[in-house]
Amino acid sequence: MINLGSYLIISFALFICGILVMVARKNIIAILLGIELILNASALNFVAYTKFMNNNLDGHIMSLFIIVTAAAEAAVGLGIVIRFFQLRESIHIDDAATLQN
Amino acid sequence: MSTLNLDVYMPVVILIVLATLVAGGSLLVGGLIRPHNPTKLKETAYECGEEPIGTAWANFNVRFYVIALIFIIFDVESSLMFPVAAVFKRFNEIGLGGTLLMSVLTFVLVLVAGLVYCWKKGDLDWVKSFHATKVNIAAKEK
Amino acid sequence: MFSNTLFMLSAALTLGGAFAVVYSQNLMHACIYLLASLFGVAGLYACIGADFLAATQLVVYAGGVVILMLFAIMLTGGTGNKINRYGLEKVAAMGNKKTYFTAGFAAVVTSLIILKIIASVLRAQPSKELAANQVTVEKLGTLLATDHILAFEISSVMLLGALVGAAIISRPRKEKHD
Amino acid sequence: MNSTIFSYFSQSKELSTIISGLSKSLGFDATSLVAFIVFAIACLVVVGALATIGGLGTYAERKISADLQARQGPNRVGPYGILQFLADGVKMILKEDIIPANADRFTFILAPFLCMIGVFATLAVVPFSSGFTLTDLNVGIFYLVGMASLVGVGVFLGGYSSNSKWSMLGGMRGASQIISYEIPATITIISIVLLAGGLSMGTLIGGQGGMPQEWYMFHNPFAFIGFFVYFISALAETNRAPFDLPEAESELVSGYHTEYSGMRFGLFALAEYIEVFVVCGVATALFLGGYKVPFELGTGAILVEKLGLDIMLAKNIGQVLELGSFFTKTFALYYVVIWVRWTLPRLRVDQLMTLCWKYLTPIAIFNLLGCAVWMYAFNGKSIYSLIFETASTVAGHH
Repeated sequence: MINLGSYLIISFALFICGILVMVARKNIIAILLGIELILNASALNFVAYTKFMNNNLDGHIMSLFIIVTAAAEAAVGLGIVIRFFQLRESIHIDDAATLQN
Repeated sequence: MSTLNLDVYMPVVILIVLATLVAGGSLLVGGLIRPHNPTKLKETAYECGEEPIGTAWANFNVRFYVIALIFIIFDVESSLMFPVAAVFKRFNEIGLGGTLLMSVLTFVLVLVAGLVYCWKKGDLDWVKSFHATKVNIAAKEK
Repeated sequence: MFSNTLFMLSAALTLGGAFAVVYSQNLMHACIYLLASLFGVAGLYACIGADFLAATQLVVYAGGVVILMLFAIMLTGGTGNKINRYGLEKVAAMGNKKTYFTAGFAAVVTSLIILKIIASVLRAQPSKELAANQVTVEKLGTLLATDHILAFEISSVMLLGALVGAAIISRPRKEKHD
Repeated sequence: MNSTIFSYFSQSKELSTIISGLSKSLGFDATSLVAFIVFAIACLVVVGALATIGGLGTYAERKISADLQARQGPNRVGPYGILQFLADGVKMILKEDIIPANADRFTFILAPFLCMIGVFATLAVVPFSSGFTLTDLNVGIFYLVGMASLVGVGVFLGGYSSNSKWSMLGGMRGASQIISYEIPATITIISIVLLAGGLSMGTLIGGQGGMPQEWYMFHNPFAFIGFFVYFISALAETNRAPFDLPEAESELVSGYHTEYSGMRFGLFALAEYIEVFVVCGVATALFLGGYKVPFELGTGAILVEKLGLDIMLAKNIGQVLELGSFFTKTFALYYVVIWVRWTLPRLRVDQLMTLCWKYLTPIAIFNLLGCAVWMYAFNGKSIYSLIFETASTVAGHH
């Protein structure tokens, strides 16, 4: 039951869910939720390969830094969202397209 | 899979299930015997007798976010510090304590710089414009 | 025996939470489902002996990121369905048919690529006995203090940058923007 | 690698015979099954005991407050009113359960469950005694910090879901207070981890001794300050007075659980009282020597040596002594918590944040660095042993 294949499938499903959330939603915070899912999928992959392939702990370090980066990313990303909301009263992603034209 | 001994996590799972059971069970048992006759008035939010106007899910002040932001940075910092702190004693015993102490000092002081920055810029103040109003009042009194 | 139960529970929580995030039309509920999913991932970490990572996942995600997201939702007007002054839907923007179609297309393409990559792993199931779970905290600490000391120190600089940057961005300003 | 209550019991011969007998009759290795049964029983015992302690906590709170204000307190139900908490429980179960019409039902129902799960899951690593720790995880204290942070989410959701302004304000305040005070508490815990060299409760307590001078609280001046930093932060984290702003009766009606009635409110209250016990237990384990009994009585070796008792019996007696030691210290702290509540006035919200970010967090960081420097400079010796060594060398010179 606990083997590399099942872990890969789980992280694959997490990744696809993240992609779906990220593309389908137009709400910036919901998009950030999707990004968290994707980051978790990759961290899970690192840990699974560490356990089932070589059993040193470098993958754990990598996952640790993924978690750190995800937290920093969430902090800055949500800060931008809040600033944007203060300016535009909106967190719709299409409102943030002022650089387009 | 006999090599993976996960029995140590058994109490965690049992306790989580037990918490759900205790909470759910007491609500369920109560549901069988307690009265249930809701009225429209009973189901409004309690606001000291006034009729509630609008929803409570309004915008909140951004200072809550700034606090949460500083919190998450220090939370992450502490979770990185935990394993290093756990090996500090062992490193000290084999004579590497000084090196590790230097790296811990660097790590912490860089983050203290962040705290000092937020302090100087007034992000840690709950009442943001308190100083300004005091100055204004003093100026008006003159 | 119990390992399999723990694994099944965690996997069910992870996948259920992730699917619910996709399915949910309410931002606040989606955030809670994300919490469930991350909780499940912590269980999955615990299953393969990464106990410190599991606890980190709990501390950073359950206590930190999810609370931050809930705060951000409250700071951007909660979940009430309102129209802003530009006439755009403010919060309800949880997608429509067109975006779902695009998302489904993106998901299919990505899943084909990923399946191609992991197919070889899935086909050749290594049946070798797994190494026993080890004490990870001390080893992680040693690695962080020796081999990965640079990453450890630089992560503090990165956190400093995130703190300062996000504080500058989200600091309330007095002047009116129109 | 991890010692659990099961590994303690499997030292006795009876359990191993049961396991081997069961394995023979069932046809597979029954160790896991027996472990599950042992854990389930132990968890039930712990939850039952802690629920009673939580209930008695409400009684103790009223009785002590009555004592401090020269009143009688509850005295009708049972002798000295000690069954008051049962009466309260029955009342809560019988109360009508009202969910506001505008509430978000899903989160409204979920919030007390999150609080309960967060608090109950922390019980898994609370070290009641060296044998009777449900499970001594390698990441014990860190796990506890993580699980306890679920309570913050529960409090926030409780406030959010009610769709009442009082609740929402209380929930926002509660969540920001809980997360803010987590920082000084966690950094203080790191400084103790630094002294002990491990995250598991066994390691943390194993570095201390039974006598007060061997406790980490008196290990060095920084740890001494650290105890007070941790205790204040723990008070704030459990929303206890003088930090009870999220449920300030005079300002916010009753904060995040304004709209909760009956048993749902009872679950919040039960979680809060158990959490107070847990943080007192953690303070005991980290700073006050935990379950250690003076003169190594806890291991039972001295009983075997002097009285010639059976090894397992002596160990059990030692466990009982350790349980007594742990509960005595924890209840002493619990009394202080209640005492503080009826002594100090409530803080203002800006004072609360100032206290956390401008006083406690810098002091906690200073303590952390101080502990690290102390460990390096004096090679991990405590101040008592330093004084003792200096005195003995001075005495040796003369």
